Amino acid sequence: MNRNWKEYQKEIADDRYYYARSCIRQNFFPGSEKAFLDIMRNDLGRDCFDDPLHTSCTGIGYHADIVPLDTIMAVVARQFALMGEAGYENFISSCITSFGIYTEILATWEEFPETEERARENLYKATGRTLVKPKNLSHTSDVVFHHREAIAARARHRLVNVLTGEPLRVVEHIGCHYAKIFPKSGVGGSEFPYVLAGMIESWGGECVDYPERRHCCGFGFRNYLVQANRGYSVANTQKKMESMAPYKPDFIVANCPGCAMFLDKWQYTIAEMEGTTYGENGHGIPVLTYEEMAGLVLGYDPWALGMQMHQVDVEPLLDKMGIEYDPAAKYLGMNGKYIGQPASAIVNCGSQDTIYNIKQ
Amino acid sequence: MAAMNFGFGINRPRVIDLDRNNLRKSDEILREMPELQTCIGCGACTALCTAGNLTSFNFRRVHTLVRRGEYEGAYEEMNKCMLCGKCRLACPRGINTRGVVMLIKRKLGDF
Amino acid sequence: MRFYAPFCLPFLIGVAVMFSLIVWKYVVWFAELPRADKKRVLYGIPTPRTLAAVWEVIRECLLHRRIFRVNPLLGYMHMSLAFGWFLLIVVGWTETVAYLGLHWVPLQGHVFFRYFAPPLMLRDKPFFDFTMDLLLLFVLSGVALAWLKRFWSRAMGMRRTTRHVPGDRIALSALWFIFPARLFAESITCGIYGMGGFLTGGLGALMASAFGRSTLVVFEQGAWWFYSIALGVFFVALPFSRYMHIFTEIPLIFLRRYGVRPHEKESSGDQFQIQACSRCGICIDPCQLQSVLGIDNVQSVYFLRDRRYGMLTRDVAQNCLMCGRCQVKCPVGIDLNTLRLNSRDTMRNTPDERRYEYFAGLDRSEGAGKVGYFAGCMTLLTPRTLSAMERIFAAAGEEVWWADRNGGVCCGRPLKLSGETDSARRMMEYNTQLFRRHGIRTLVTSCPICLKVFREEYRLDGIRVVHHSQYILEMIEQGRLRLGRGMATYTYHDPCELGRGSGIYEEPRRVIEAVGALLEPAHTREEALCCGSSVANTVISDADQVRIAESVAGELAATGADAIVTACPLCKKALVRGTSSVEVCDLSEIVAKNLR
Amino acid sequence: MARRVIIVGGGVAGIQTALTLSQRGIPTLLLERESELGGKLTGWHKLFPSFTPAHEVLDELRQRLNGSGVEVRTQCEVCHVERSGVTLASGERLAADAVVVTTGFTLFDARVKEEYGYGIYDNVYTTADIERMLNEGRVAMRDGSAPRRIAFLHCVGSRDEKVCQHHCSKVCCITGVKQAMELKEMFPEADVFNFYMDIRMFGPGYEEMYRDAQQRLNIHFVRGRISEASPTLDGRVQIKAEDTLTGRPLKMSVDMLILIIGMRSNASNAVFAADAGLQCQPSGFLAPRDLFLHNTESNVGGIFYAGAVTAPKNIGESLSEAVVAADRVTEYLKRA
Repeated sequence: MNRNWKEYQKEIADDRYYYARSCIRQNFFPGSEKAFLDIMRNDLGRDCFDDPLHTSCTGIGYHADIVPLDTIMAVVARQFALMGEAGYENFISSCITSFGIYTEILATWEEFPETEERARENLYKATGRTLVKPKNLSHTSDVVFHHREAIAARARHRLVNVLTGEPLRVVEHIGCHYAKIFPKSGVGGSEFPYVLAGMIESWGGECVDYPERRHCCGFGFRNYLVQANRGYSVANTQKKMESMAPYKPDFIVANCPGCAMFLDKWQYTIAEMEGTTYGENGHGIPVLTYEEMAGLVLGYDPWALGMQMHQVDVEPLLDKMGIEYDPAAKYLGMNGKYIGQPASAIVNCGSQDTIYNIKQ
Repeated sequence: MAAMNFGFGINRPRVIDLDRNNLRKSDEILREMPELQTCIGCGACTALCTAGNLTSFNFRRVHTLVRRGEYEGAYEEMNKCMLCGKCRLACPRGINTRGVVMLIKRKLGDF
Repeated sequence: MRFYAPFCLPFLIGVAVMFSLIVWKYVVWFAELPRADKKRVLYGIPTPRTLAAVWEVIRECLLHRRIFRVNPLLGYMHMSLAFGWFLLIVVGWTETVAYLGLHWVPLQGHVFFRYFAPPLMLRDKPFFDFTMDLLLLFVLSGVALAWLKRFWSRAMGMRRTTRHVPGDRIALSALWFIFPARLFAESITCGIYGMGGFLTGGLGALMASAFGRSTLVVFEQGAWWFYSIALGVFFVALPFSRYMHIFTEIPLIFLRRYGVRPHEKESSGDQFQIQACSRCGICIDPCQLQSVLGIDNVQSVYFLRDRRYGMLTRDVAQNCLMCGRCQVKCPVGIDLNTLRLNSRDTMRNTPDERRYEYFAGLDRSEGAGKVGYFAGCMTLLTPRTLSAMERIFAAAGEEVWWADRNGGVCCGRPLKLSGETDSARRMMEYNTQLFRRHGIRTLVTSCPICLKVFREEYRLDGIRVVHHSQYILEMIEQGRLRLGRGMATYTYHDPCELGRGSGIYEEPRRVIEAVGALLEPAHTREEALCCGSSVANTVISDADQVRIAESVAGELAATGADAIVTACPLCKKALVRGTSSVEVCDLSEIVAKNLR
Repeated sequence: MARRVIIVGGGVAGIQTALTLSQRGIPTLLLERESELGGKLTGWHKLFPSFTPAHEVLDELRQRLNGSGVEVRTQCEVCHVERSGVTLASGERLAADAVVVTTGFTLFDARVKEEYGYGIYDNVYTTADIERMLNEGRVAMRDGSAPRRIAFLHCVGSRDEKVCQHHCSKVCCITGVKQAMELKEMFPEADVFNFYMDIRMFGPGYEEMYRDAQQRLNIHFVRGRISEASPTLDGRVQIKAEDTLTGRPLKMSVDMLILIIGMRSNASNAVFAADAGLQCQPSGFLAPRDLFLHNTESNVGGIFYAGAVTAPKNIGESLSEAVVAADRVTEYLKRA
C-alpha cells in the first residue's frame, strides 16, 4: 500500500521556537508539555522560549460560539506580537485546535487584508503592540516529526515488542483541525497525514490503517461540553474502537489534547455503560500523546511523564517495550508524596489486579 | 455489574450497515416482485398517498429501507396504508405498489 | 322371487358408500351453520319459497335451463344426462311395480330389472320396453355429446374446458361407461330371451343372430358385472368428485331460497356452494385473465376446487379481478365473488386494535349542505370529473358538502377486497360517523367501488346513497338540469362494480341519451368486459393491465363512437391507457359539456 | 499539387473523416500517436447498448481504411497545429491545406480523487480497468478470487468542481450500467450496487437497458455519492455514502469498488489553441464556431473538429460528426 503523502511537503523550522502552550494540555497532560520542552532543550539542544506573557488562544470559546472573531484575532495578534518582541520568528503551538486557529486566522488575513488591518488596529489600541506575522507556523508534533531521526539516534527503547521482536502495531490519530481544514498545512495532507506515522515508522513501530482511521474521535467542544450531545461524542469513539479492534493495536498515539484524552477516557465510559472493552487483555488500548511516546523512546521515566494519569493502564505496554519502571511507585508524586489512587474498574488506571503493593 | 447511568446514552448509529444487515428477506421480496427494483425514487406514489398526507407514512421510503435490510418498524408503517390504490395509478415505472405493500406486510409480519 | 345376483354387490356397496357420505356431509354442514342461518331455514320451510325452490330444482337440476342460455347443445347434453337418468329411474321403478305389483322390491331389483325379468316369464309390456329404450337412447345421446365435447369443445360454444384432477377423470370415465354398459348388458339378456324394446331387443336379436345364444349366455354375467362395477365406481367416486354437484345443488337451491348466503367470514354454509360446483368450466371463457393474459389456473372453477380440497394458494385466491363476469355465467348460480372474498379474509385478515389510530379527530371535509359528495380516492386523480361535478352541482343549485376534496379516509372496499375485513371495518365506521356528523340526507359518489361498499357494508340508514349517474338523471327529471343534445356519438363502458356490482345499467344510458347518441359495444350490461385495473387484483402486472385495457378499449372503439364514456375513475384511467385514438371521458364530463 | 488534408488523431472520428475525404478523392494524411489505429476503442470490450463486441467496429473501420488509399503514419505525435500544417514531436513539419483535429478525450485519472483510494487500495478499479480485464477474459479481485459484492460509483471526475471537471461526460452512466450487467452475469451470486447522483440514459435503448439491469439482474441502484473508501482488514474496501432516498447514512464493505470515470479534455487542446488561436470551452474541450450550423468547424478557417475533442460523445455521434467534418472540409477546399 503506497501512500502519496510526499506531494504534501511542509516547511518546518529547525530551531528558535516560540512555544505557545495549550490551555487543555496543561491540565490533561502537563507531563507531555514539560517532556516536549525537556526533549527540545536537553536532548536536541534547541531553543524553545516559553514566554510567561503569552495566553491561551481562546479556541474553545471561539468554537463554542462564545468568543467573536475579532476578539480571537486580537488575541492571536498579541501572541504573534509577543513572539516578535521576544525576537523569535518560528511560532509553534502545542494544541491542534490552536494550530487550526492560527492557520485559519493567518489564512483569513491573507484572503481578506481588511481583517488584518482591523486586528492590527485592535492590537495597538488594546496593548500598544505592533502586529508581526511568524515566518514559520508549525505544530509541536511537526517539530518532533522534523527531529524524529535525531530522536531515533538517541533512542534508548524502540517501538518494538522486546519479547517477540515484532514492531508494535500503533494506531495514529490526527486531530481534525490539523489538516482537515487546511490540507496544505499538514504533513501528508488531509487524506494521509504522515506527521505521527513518520515518527512511528522511524522509531521502529508499524502503522495500522483501519477503515475509520480518519473518523473524528468525537471530542468536538459542543459535543462533550453539553451533556445532551455527550452521547454523540462517545458514539464517535465507539465507532473508531469497533473499527480498529480487529487489528489488535498495541497502543494509540494522538497529537491533540482532546483526542488523546477522550479516546482514553471514553473507553472507561463505554465499558461502564455497555460492558464492551477493547484491546487484547480486555482492559482497553493505552492512549499516548506523541510527547509521551517520544519520552518513552528516549528513556524518560513513565511516571515522570504523567502516564499514571491515563485511564487505560499503560503497564502492559511498558512491559512490551521492555521499559524499567517501578510499578509500586505509580502513585508517588514528584516529591514522593502519595497522590491517592482511583477506585478499581474494568478500564482504570488503578492496577487492582497487579501483584505489587502500591506504596502509600 | 449494572450499567452505570451517567445521565446520557450512547447514540445508536443511524448508518445502514449492509455488512451487518441480513438481506435474506429483502432478496425474497425482490425475487417475488423484481419490478420493485426498478423504482427510481421519484416519489409520485408518496405525493398522492391518501394515508401519506394524513400521517408521516412514506411508502417509497419504507420499501427502500426494506430493500436495504432495515426491517425495523416496516410492518407498522405499512399498516398505515389503506390500500386505496391511488399510488398504483401514478407509478411511472408501473410497479404494482399495492402488491408491494401486501408482500412486505406478509414477509415482515412476524418480524 | 329372489332379487339377488353376485354382480349386484359392487353396485350395492357404491350406493351405500355414496348415500352415507352425502348424508353425513349435509348433516355436518347444516349443524355447523350459524344460528341465524338455521333460523332462516326453519322459518323458510313452511313458506311458498319452498314451492318456488322445488320448481327451480326441476328447472335447473333436471333441465339445466341456464346452460341452454350458454349454448343449446351444451344444455341438451346436460339435460339428457340428468333428466334422462332421472326418468330412467322413475320409469324403471313404475315398470317393476307394473309387473310385480306394489310389494317391496329390493333396490337392485329395480336397477337390474331387465336381468331379473326373464325368469318371471311375464308378458312383456310393449309400452315400457319402448319408453325404457327411448330414455336409454336419450341418455346415450348425451353421453355421445359428452365424448364430442371432450375433443371438440368449440362445437358446444366453449373455447376452453376444465383441466380435470385425476379423481374427476376417474368419475368422468365411470359415468361415460355406465349407459353403454347398460345397453350392452340389457341387449345381451334381451337377445337371450328374445324380449326388449326396439333398441335393446333389436341389438339383442342382432347379437343373437351374429354370435348365437350360447355365446351370449357366456357373456351375460360378464356384461352385468361390468355394468354394476361402472355404477359402483361412479357412486363411490361421486362424493369426492365434481359429481357431488348432482345432489348438492338441491339443498343449495333450497338454502338460497331461504336466504342463506355466504358473507365476509367463511362458514359451513359455503360448503353447500363450493361442493355444488360441477367444475363444468363455463366460468373459464368469460374470464379475461384467461382470454387476454392466458392465466389459466385462477378461474373460479380452479379456485373452488383448490378451496374444496384444501390446496388453495395465496396467488390463486388473490389473482382475480372479481369483476363478476363468471358469476353471471355460472349455471349453478354460485356466489363466486363472496366466496373468493371470504377466502381472502381467512388468509389475510389480522385484527389489530391499534391500526389507523391516526383517524381520530380527523375531518378534512369542506362546505355544508344536505347533499354530501364523496368523490372517491380514484376520482381525486381525475380532476375533470371533479370539476364537471362541481359545475353540475352549481347548475342544479345544490348545496354540497365535499367529503374528501382535501383527501380523507378511503371507503374501505379496496382493503376489504384484499381480505383485511376487520381493518376495513374501522375505515367504514370512521366514514359513517363523518357522514352522520355532517347530517347529510343524500350521499353522492363518483366511484362505483365506494357506492357498492356504502350500500352493502355501511349502516347508513336515513341517508340515500346514489351514484352520480343516478343523481344527474334525477336532476334532469326534476328539471333542475337542462342539457342540450349534441351530435356526438358515445359508447358506454359498464363499470363492473356499477353494473354487475350494483345493478345500475339504465341510468347512465339514459343520461347519455340526453346528451348524444349511444352505441352499444359487443359485450354490454351484464356481459360487459372488465377494464382490467380492478383494485381487487393485486397480482397482475402493470403491463397485463394495459393488455386487458387495450382489448376492452378496442372493442369499445370498434363501435365507431366519437368518445368512450364510463362512470368510474378507475375504468377511465385504464381505458385511457388502452386506446390512443378515441377520447375517453367520464359521464359527468359530457353532461357538464352540454349544460345549458 | 492536389490539396492535402491532415487529420490529427486516429480514433474512430479520425478514421471516418479520412475515409469520407478519400472517397471524395481528397488526399489525406492520418497521424496517430499510438502504434495502432482505433484510439480508445482498442481498450473497450463490448459496446452499449447492444453489447456489440468492440473489435467488430474496430476491424470494420480498419478494413475499410486499408482499401481506401489514405496515407497513415502511426507513432507520431503532433505537438503544434496551424492552419497551414502541423509540427510533429520529431520536429518534422507537414504542410496541409486543411487540418481536422480528432484527438478525442483523455480518461479522467481516478488517482486525483484520492479519497476513493485508486492506486492506493488493492480492490479499487476504474471502468477502463474492467474493460481491459473483460478483454483479457478474466475479471477478479487483486488476490484472484471472485467478488461477492461489487460497488460502482458514477460521476468520478465529472460534474465535480473539486477536480475542476464541471461538465457531464454523459457516456459513463451507460458504461457503468453495462459493466454492472456484465459483472452480474459473470458472477450471478454477487450483489451489485450502483451509487449515483443522477442516472442519465440519454441514447436510444439506454433507458430500457437501465430498467433491464434493475428488474432482470436485480442490480441495486442507490441514490447517494460515495464520499469515502478505506481498506478493511481482509483487503476489501469499506465505502460510506448516504442513501438520500431514505435520508440515512449507509456503510458497507465491498470486494470491488469500480469508479466510473468520465472524459477529460486533452492537455494538447490548450497547446493547439495557443498555436492556432483556437477557442476553448471552460471545460477544456475545444469550442466549435457554433453548436448548430458550424459545429465541426473551429473559429479559425481551415481547422476542423470531429469527435470527442469538442465534447463527450458516444461512438455513433463521433462517426456521424466525422462525416459532417469531411463534408465541411471538402466545401472549404472548393472555396479556398
